[in-house]
Parts: sequence; C-alpha cells; structure tokens
Amino acid sequence: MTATRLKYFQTGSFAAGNRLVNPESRSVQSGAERANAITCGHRACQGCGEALGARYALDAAMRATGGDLIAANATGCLEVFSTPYPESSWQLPWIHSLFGNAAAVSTGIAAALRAKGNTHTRVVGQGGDGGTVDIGFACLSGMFERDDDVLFICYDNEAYMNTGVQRSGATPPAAFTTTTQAVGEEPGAPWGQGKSAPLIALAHEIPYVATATIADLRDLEAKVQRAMSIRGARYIHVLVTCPLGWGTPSSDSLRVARLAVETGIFPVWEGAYGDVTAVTKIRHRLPVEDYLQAQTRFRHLFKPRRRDALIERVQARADRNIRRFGLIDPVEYDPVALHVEGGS
Amino acid sequence: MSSLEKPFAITLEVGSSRANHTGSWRTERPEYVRLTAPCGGACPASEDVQQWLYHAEEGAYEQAFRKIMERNPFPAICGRVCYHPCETACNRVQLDEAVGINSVERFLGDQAIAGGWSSPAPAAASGRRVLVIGAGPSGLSAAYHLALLGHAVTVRDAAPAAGGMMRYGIPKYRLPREVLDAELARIAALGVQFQLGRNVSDVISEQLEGRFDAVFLAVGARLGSRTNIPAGSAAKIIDALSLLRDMEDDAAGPPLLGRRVAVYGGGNTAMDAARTAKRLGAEDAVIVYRRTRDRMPAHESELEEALQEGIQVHWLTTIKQADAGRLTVERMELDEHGFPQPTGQFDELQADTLVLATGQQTDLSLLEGVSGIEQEDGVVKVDHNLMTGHDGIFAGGDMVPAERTVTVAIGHGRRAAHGIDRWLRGAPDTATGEPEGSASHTGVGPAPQPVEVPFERLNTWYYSDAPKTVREQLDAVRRSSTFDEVVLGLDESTALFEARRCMSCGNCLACDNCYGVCPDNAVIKLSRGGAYAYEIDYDFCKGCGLCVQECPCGALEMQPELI
Amino acid sequence: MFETRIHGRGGQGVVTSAELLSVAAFREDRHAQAFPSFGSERTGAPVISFCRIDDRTIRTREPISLPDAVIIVDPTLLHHVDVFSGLRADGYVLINSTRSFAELQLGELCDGFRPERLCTIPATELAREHLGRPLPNAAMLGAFAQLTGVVTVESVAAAIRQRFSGEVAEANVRAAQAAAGLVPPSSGKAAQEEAINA
Amino acid sequence: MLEQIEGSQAVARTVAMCRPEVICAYPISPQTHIVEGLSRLVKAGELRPCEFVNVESEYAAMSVAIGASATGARSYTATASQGLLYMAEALYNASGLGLPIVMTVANRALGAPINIWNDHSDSMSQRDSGWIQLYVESNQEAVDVHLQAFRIAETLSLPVMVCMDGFILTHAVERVELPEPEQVDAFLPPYEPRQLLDPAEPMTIGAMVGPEAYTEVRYLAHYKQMQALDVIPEVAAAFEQRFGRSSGGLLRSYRSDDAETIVVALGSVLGTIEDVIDELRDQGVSIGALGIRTFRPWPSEEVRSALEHAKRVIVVEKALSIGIGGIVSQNVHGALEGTAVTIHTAIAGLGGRPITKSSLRRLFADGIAGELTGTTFVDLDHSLVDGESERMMQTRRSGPHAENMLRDVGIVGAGPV
Repeated sequence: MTATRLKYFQTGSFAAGNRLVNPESRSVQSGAERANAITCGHRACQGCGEALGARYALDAAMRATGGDLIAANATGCLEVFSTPYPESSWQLPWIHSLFGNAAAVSTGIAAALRAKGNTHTRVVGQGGDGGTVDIGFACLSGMFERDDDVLFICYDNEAYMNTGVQRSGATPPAAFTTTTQAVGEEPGAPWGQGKSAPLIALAHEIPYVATATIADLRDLEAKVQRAMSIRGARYIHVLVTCPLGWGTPSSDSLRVARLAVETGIFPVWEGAYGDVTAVTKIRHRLPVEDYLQAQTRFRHLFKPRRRDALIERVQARADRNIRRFGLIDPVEYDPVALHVEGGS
Repeated sequence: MSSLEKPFAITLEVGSSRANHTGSWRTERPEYVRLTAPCGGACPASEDVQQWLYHAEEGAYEQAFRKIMERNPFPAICGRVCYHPCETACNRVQLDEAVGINSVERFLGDQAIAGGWSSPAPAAASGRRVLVIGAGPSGLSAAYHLALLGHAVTVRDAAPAAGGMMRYGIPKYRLPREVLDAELARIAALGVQFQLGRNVSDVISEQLEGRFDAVFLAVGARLGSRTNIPAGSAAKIIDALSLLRDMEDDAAGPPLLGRRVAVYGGGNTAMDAARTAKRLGAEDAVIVYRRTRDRMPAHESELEEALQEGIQVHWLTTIKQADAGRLTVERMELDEHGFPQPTGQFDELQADTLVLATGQQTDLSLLEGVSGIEQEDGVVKVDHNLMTGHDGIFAGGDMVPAERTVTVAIGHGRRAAHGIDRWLRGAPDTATGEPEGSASHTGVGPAPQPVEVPFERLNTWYYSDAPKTVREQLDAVRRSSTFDEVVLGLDESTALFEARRCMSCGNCLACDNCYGVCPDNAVIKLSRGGAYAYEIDYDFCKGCGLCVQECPCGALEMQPELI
Repeated sequence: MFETRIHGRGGQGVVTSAELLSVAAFREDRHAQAFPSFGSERTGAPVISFCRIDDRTIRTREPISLPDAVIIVDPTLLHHVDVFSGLRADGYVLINSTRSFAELQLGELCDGFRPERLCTIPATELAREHLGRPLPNAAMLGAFAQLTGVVTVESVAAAIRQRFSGEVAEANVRAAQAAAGLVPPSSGKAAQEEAINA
Repeated sequence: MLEQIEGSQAVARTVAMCRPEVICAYPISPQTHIVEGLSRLVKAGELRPCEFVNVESEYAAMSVAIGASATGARSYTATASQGLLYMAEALYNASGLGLPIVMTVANRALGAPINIWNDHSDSMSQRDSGWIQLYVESNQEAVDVHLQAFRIAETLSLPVMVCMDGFILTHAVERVELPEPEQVDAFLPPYEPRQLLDPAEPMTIGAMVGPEAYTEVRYLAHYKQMQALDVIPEVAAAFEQRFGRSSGGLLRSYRSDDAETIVVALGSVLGTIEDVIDELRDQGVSIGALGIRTFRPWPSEEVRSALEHAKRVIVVEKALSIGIGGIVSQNVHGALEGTAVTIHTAIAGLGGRPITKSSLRRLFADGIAGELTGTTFVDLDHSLVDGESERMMQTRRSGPHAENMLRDVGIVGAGPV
C-alpha cells in the first residue's frame, strides 16, 4: 500500500468509520447503507467472530459487485447459526450444500454463470477452517488449480467449533481442544502439525491470496475489494475469534484477534501468482504471552505452573513469522502518513 | 416465480431471521453514556472542552467558539494566559502527549476576533439590575453571563480601562492588548454599562443609590505584599504589580529600573516582572527564590520561557538586606520536610532595583460596615453560589478563597452570575451551583454525567499515533527586546491536527465502531449526522459487550439487565 | 448370426478391428455388435474382441464362447492362449503369419476343421509395405472378408474410410485389398452363403 | 440418424443434443468414453454454450453440478462404481435440494476387491439416495432414456440417474438411431428452474431443518419421487409419439402375459434373457420376462399386476445385498405381498462374470423344476468357496479370500500380484 500524506484523523483508519472522513473513504461497515449480507436474528454465540467476519467480507464483496453476488457456504457454525428453518439471516442468494464441497459448488455456480453469458454476477465460497483446510481442501485445491472465477473465504477459528471444539488442521500447537486436551508432557495440540492454507493457496499460483483478521476491518475490506477486482481463483483467509472455543470473554473477540497480529502469531499479508506481495506491519509489537494469556485454551501454559519452554516455542513461531514475512519495518513508522484520504 | 414452488423448509426467504429476537439472550445491556472528560472536569471555567474540540475537529470553528462562549467569553485571552489544567488532566498524556487544548482555544478565539463573531443574543430583559464591582476576569465574566440572562449590568472599576489583572498584571508579550480589547468589546456590545475610573468605597450605598437588585464583588487582589526586607534609604524597591501596572500607563512612560534588576519571588508574577525588566533594557534580570525549581509555584512554561530569554534564577536564596545597587543574600537549604532553612552563608548581588513579587492582597475596605460578610485570611467567605453572608451580595475572583488565576476568576464570574440569577428569580438552589440543564451541549442524548473518564476506560488502539504539535515561539533574541507576543498561534492545519488528537473521553466521537463491530447488527446508525447517531437495537443485541470494549472513547458501558 | 472372436495384444488394434468389422456389416444394412473383452489390459497384454453379425436385432450380451470364426492378429499367442476355444467345427481361422498352419505346428490341432477355412496371411508384412508401419488390422479384415464372405472387401474398405481419413485410410484400404488377393480361391465366396445361413 | 456407434459415443452425442450448460466429470472406467466424447464436443465448439469442468473427484463433480444446477444451468455428469460412492454424500444433497441433475452411471462392481467390470452394486447402493433410477437394456435405449431423463428431472425438479451396464453397453459398438437435434429441441424445452441463485431475487437454499420439520421434508421428497410413477410413463409416451419408438417407461414385459414363469431383471442382461425365452417358448415352456426400467421410484403396483398371474418369478440381479441376498427381489417380494407367486432370487454377473445363455437356461429349468431354494448364485464355483470356507474354519488368519482363491485356480503364482 502506498502512503499518502494527508490530514490526520482522531481514529485514523483504525476505527470502522469516522465522521470526519469523506464518505467515499469510509469503511463499508460504517455505512448506514451497508448490505448486511448476514442480518440480525442469527443464532451465533455472543461476540461471534465468524458472524462478524462474514458480514465484513460479504458486505465488502456486495459493495464491490453492486450487490450482484452469489454465496456458497460449507457446513459449519456459520451455516448452522444463519439458516435454521424457518429463518435465514442471509440477504443475498446463498446455498449450503455440504461440509467439504463449498469450493466445488462455487465452481459450479461460476460455470453456470459463464455458460449463461453472465459476466457480471460474481461468486463467493465460504467456510470455516474445517470446511476449508481439512474436509474441503481437495475441492478448494481443484478450484484453485482450475483458476475458477471464485473468491473463497475461510473464516478460520482454528478448530471444529460447530461440533464442540475439536482439533483441525488449523489448530495451533499447544491449543486445547476437546481432542487435544491439556494433559501430558506437551499439553494441547501437538507440535509439528497443522498447515498454512494461505501459503498452500499461494503455491497454486492463483491471482490473489490474502490473510486478514476481523480486528482490521479496513484491511479486510480492502482485500475483499481487491479480490473482487480480479478474475480467477482467489483466496482470503480470515482469522476469526471464537469466544467458546478460545475461552475468551465475548467482548474480547477483536482484542484477541488484534493480539494475534501484534504478537506475530498471525501474519497478515497479500500475495499474487505465487509470491507474497505485501505485508501488514506490526504496529506495536507484543510478546506472545499477551495473546496466550487472554485465552483459556492456552491456560495450561501458565497454570498450575508456568511452562516457559512451551511459551518460548510459541514465541519462536511468532518470531519466525516476523522474520519470514518482514512484519516489523526497520524504517520508522510514520503514523500520519498512513491514513486514508479525505476529510474536511 | 412463486414461493410455493420452492422446496419446503430447505429453501427460505432472505432476511427472515429478523423474526428471531435474540435480544432475549442478553444478561447485560450496552448503553451509551456521556461522561465528563478529564479536560472539562479540570477546567476552572467549566468549559466543556471535549465538546468544543468536537466541533473544532470538524472544522466548525464558529460552532466551537460558541460552545466555549457558553461558559467563557474570553477564548482568545484564555488561549494565551490560562495555565490549562485541562492539558494536565488530559488522558492523552498517558498515550503520548496531552492535546494542545489551550492552543486550539486561542486559535478559535483569534478566529472569532478576526471573523467578528459576536456573543450569543441575550435573553429577554428581566428588569433586574446588577452591579458588578471590578472589571477583571471574574467581574467581566459575571457581567457577560448576567447580561446573557437578561439582566441589566453595570460594571464599575477604579482603573481607567477594563480588564483588571488581564490588563494591569499580565504583560503584553503574553496577552496583546488588542486581543484583550476585542474580547472586552464583545461584552460591551451586550449592553453592559462600564463605569471606569470610579472607585467604589461603600457597597451598600452604591447599591441603594443605583437601585441594584444584587451586587457582585470582584475587586481582585491588587495590592502587592510588602515583604519586610531591611533596606537602606537609597535602595530602590518596587512591587511587581506596580511595575506591571505602570507598563500600561502610557502617559508616565516606561518605568526606569536600571541595568541590573533582581526580582524576589517564585510565582508567575515574578516571571512576568523579570521578563518585563529584561524587555525594558535590563542587562541582568535575576530571580531570587528561596526554594528549588521543582517547588516553584510559577508555571513550568513561564519559567522555561524566562530562562530562554536569559533570565537567571538564584535558587535556594533569600534576600537579607537591600542597599543601593546591591543586595545581601543568604544561601538556603531544604530541611527534611522540604522547607528552606538558612545556612548562614551570605553573598552579595548587584541590583539597581529590587522588584518584590512575593504575593498579592485584596483591599476589602469597601466592605466595611456591610453586615453579615465574613472574612478569613484577607479574603471573603462565600457559599457555593458565591454569595457572601450578606443577602444579594456575591463575590468572586481573587478576593475569595481560591487559586488566583484568570481562568478560576472567569469560572467564578459565571457561577456567581447563575447564583445571582437564581437568587433574583427566587429559583431553587442547585447542589453544585451549576445552572440546571446547562450541561446539555448539543441537545441530543443524555446530559454528561459528572463521572470522569479514567484512561483505562479508553480503547487507545484506535487512536492514531500523533505527538502534540509544538507551538512556535518568537525568536529569543527578538523576545528580549520587544513586547511582541512570544508564543505564536497555530495555523489552521495545525489547530485542526491538534483538535483531532482529542480522544473524546467518555463522549461518542461518531467513529462508527460500535456500529461496525456488532456481530448481531444490533447497533442502529441514525442519519442525524451530528454528535450522537447510534442506538442499540435491544431486540437483537445479545449483550456480548464488543461495542463497549471496542469503543475508543468509553462512551458505552454495560449495565446489568433487570431480572 | 455370425460370431467372430479376435485375438491380439493391447495396442494392435484388436478392438478397432471388431468395430470396423461391425461397421462393414452395418454398411451392408445388417445388424452387428462389436465389443471388447472389457479388460484393464495394457499395451502388450493379450486382448480379445468380439463381433456378432446378424440380419435382425442382436439382443444377447454374453461374450462369444462358440465363435464361427477366430482371427489371430498375433501368432505369438497361439501357444499361450486357447485361441481356438469353442470354435465351431465348420469355423474359420485367420492367422497373421507368413507361415502355413503346418509350419506353425498347428496341423494336428486343425484336424477337426475344414482346411479351406483355415488361412494364414502375412498381414504385418503387408502393413509394412502399404502403411510403412506394422499395423496388420486392415489387411487381416480384408483377408477375413475374402475368406469368410461375411462382409465384402468393399464394405471393409468403406468402414476403413469411415474410420480413418486421407492417406491413412487409403493405405489401409490398399493393404486390405492386397490381403484379400492373397486368400486362396478355394475358400471365400463359396462359403459365403453357407456362413450367412449358419 | 442410424449409426453403428459405440454406446458411450451415442450417449455423449445425445447428451450434447440435450444442451447441457455445465458438464463436470472425473474419469473412472467404464464411464470415461462418455465424458471424453462430451469434452471433445465442448472443446470443438460443437456444444455451445457449455462449460466442461475437469474436476478433481466425483465428490467435486456432483458438487459442481449442484452449484450449476442451483444457478439455473442444465447440468450433467457421469460416473461409476467407487466414483458413485465417493459422491454419495453429494447425491443425497442434490436430491434433497431438488436439483434436476442428470447423471449416467456406467454400472460397475465395487471394491474391495477392486474390480472394474460390470454389475449393479454401485447404483443399487444408492437406491435410497432420492434419485430417480432408470436402467437401460441397450444402447438405443440408453440414447432414448437420456433424452427422457432430462425432461423427467426438470418436470419434477429431481435428479435422475441413467444406469447403463459398464463395458457391456458403454463399450459395445452397435446400431443406434440417434435423434436429430431439432427433434430433441422440440421434445425437451429449456430448463426452467424452480429455485434459483439469482441476485435479482435472492433466496436461501439449503437450510438446516430440525426435528420439527425434517419428517415433513422427507415425506415430501418421497411424495415427489412417487409422482415420477406418473411422469415417467407420460414422458415415455411423449417420446414414442415424437420419435416413433418405444423406450424407457416403468416396466417392459416380454412374452409374459400368459407365462407361468416370469424372469425379472434390469439392464443389458434382458437381451440375453429374451433370447433364452424365445428358445424356451419354442420348446413349449411358458416363460416370459419383466424388465425393470424404473427402479426408483419402485413401481410396486405395476410390478404386481405384471407378475401376480405367474406361478413363479425368478429375479436375476447383478447386485448382492450382503447379509440378505437380492435387492431387486426384496422389492418384488414387497410388490407381490399376499399373492401365491413363488419368488426366486438369482445373483448373477457379479464383477463382470458373463451371464451366458446356457447358465440362464439351467437356472430357469431349475426354477421351473422347483429346485431353486433361497438365493442362487449363478455359476458359483462351489469348490473354490468350499475350500476357502474350510480354510477359514481351520485358521483364524486365513488371509485374503480373493487372493487365496485366485491361487487355487492358479492365476496367482508364488510372487506378489
């Protein structure tokens, strides 16, 4: 992203909106006219990060397409809490088929549109980490390698939350899940397992891959918008918090996602055709402990006794992310230069 | 396509979940609050700083000015001479540096003068007459507010010009007289009668003669305290207030102080006196102070500016003897309680003039014979409405027990005006002395509660990193030779920048965060556009608390649901 | 109904041969059914294909176990696979070889069959000559038509032209015709009517 | 147009004439020739507009078809055997969502042991998936029934599986009357979906339904499929009227009106059976056949009236429900409940074993002679299975049956397979 020197605003680009910023420079979410692709009355837990992430992403996609959008959804929390008969929370054409096939259903939708000569309607597939990283991965990979015109969004809350918090391929080491319990020598999820779906996506050399979190709304929206400006297979991996599975207060959902970024646990980057093209720098670097201590799924690292060796291993993972993606800029951060344009 | 054809149950109407009122899940509810920001809480003039910054950061300078004018008719003056306790209290100190509130206020005041923005229109004439004795900041502030309340106000002062200590105690280089005059003119324009050069010696008779329904006493503390220093007959000793007052007497010409001037004292008046002496041509201007720098009562910025101008300070020093051209001084040391104790070591200091800046006193002779008025330590006792023990006679400013600053005095004037107004109308008293309902700023949303906002209540992640803008200062060389204003104002872009550094503690700043972060779309964004544009949709709010947690400025809080 | 079984190896066009034979019959307005021995065989493995020809709709789907004719495209199979299994006593045998039945040490084995219905043909040689490649199918089909009379050589040529095009088709047709010309006159037409009425 | 053509190519060209807009497929024998043919037609621009999607699995194939169908595109795929099982989850989903996808199943056995040859184990395993299942006897019928399948599917908004015997039909070259494109267009109107993913009229497809309505949803699915018992004959009649030949429908009787013995079967073996019946009739045996064209929905009443006058019924089926026996015969039992008809079950042709006329003759003779009991496994090599079962009795770790038996017949040598 290029920085433009502009007027400074109180909350800059960090808050959802800002009454001082030009309307066209405000986030989609700040707009009274946002699509609310997923609307009120859904049955997500209090403080659900996935509900938030889905609205952020789809509203941005709705704006980018002028509402000309179809979504396919994998089985999972998002699907279950949004469409229990007789009520649907979706306000766009939406289909749920199975747990593992959302990417393929999306391909089918895109193929149908192409066959019908419809070049304007766009397709988004979405699922949780289970439906994306694990059971849906073959379909996802197929969609990628065929370069189907689909944006697939993974809302990653790092475990099977719908079924009661079981380990997935996206569960980080040391995290408690009901199938990686906090017992034994190395409590929680095993070390040396799991995969980075976004890096694997990147390896398909598709036109666009990005990671994002619900803690950085504008970044997420910008990435969705960029993705929608591109044709072909695109992937956005959004870290979403789960108060239930992570053991966080419902009010902490954004804070913890922020900590994931600021500690280097979750690198936020963009890539295209196999290369990482941009990273979001860490604003105020924090030790991983701040992140771990905020969640009861890591409580066993601190109680009944501190497991310094394990905490250091987590820190080492974060450090590696920081080195690998260059998450800390040696050049001094110029806060004023990085704010969005507009204002009076 | 008929909906009847769609498969039963597995195909649904969009948005139909709005029938499912998830608000029933809630055990706590978020509520918007308006709290008193620390700046406003600390302002002696009760300015609602957060609110006028809110307008200023939008570039609505006149609106911001009018917001100040609700409380304080002297933004341009206060923007120069106020020691801004607001900035000391500012939560932003804990993030980077305090918001430059004072500089923005000055910018607004100057904009108002340049733009000829007027005072608000007074209320309908009440037919009541109020006499204000003393045309200093508290008297003028009272006159201004009384006039706005519809009362006929007469201001009397012994001096030839209005302003009190603002004119006769504060040097021009801190407060240019055209700024003072401009803000005074706005008060005169409200119809306030000024009777200047008129000394009042008998309050009761003047009240009866002029058929005044009430009186506000604001005679200040014009008498310099004469510290008893043994002095030779040839020693030239003057008091600082006289020096500063003489600076305004154009007919008399500038006072002659000599080449070397010593100023005795450690308050702001001492700084003013020393800096004035320097400007009048003194090669050496020396301040003699008994204690150490950290115990000095003068404001840090005043000392800093004085030091920049070449003023020297003799710390831990007292003057034992004054003679022609020289002073005998004694070194002091602090005891375990921090009090200065003599050491018996003496020294000599060359000084053509010794200026005493060791305190000020009030001349209360005009109250002789007025029944019910109590005095204590040379000042008049008043209640929370600033009424003295004598019905209908109020007092404020330096002559009542309080910190003696312009801003405190302005606050007294306003408080007294409302006290007088209630007394005149026979309206019930208020607990705080603040007028009822006056705290409502925008007329939208609840009135601010007198709860201050601790830093921890803020979510400072959302504020951009932005250190304070440093106000430019006049070049030091030029400063010591002229009475041009030392501290320069902000231009519009820097003023705007500074205003926008405000974190809006405890008050919604319309950042849309609550609206944006609600996972249940349960925050309704209203199209009022102004200050307060959100409502919680309790039909759907599950009470997760994200809006509260993610509110940058602490303008939301969770309240338990009544079960 | 005339049932033919073709033996060869994967990659030798055994399946195509059956198909071409069926097309030749179809072109004569007859019903025909060609199908392979449905295997997962790879190149080089023994392969069988079948072709039924009849004047009415062919309904049966069983493999041909009692053929009226066998075509052996690859003589190396002779001693590995029971290529004559179920062959009717009056059946035809066409072998791709430069050698005679006796030379192939098949004299004894062929005792029960009508000798004029047994024929070897140097189809691979002919293919090399006409196509430049050792693809014996067209030659075998040409000879087979001449030997059995179940379809005409012209129909075989037409089937080849339907399946292939240009010089490839013509070269194959020439190979088929050349092979037909090598079939001894004692066989052929004389047997045709008998075959059809079988 | 009359052509001598491979079954797969005939189906490919017929499907192409039905103007599918999305075709997705994953290769599996013996389905491959069909989708190869279609991919060539799409690539060559002969089938346009149409998207041919090379997917990474059968699961994806059905999923792409689901997405495409829900977006209003006529969608087609083909599979077999393991592939059908791999898409099983999606099969139930497609029918549950009421998407009129047409799929060819080139019937093939299921592993283990892996076996690429024909039987009906694959499609029979999905008989409860909510798909309409049509079985064809010949390649001509395969062509004709594919045409009808799209019309049936779209009339009912239900998916249809056209089952044709792998290799036996798909790889057989025979005479087929291919329709003319104009005839097809006249017979098959453009697809008008009942529900559609359309931004102009958004809806939510695929909701979660709990105990409060799931039974009703299932009931309605059943009710809707049962409507096919009316629709299929109507479409078959319309087909006959336009194309002048009779194909498809629910059932087809062959010389059974007065038969004491009726053979029930489905798929290509019916041809062989009919030949045998002709022979037996010539010998004075009172025998006929009933070909099941529509297996799902099960035309129970029609089956009953076609069979109830017979003395005995011999069900010849190419699938085995392990643990009970015949699958079709269970359904026939249900249809003939309360009648005096004796029902015999014969499992034949598993894993591609040829069903020969001689075996059938023997089977029918045994049936007529009253010598069939329980479930008959046609051409079962008793010595092989007896030897193996003896081995199982002797040692607990008897090893894999298939390999043991192959060793017994001398196919597997000393070395690994």
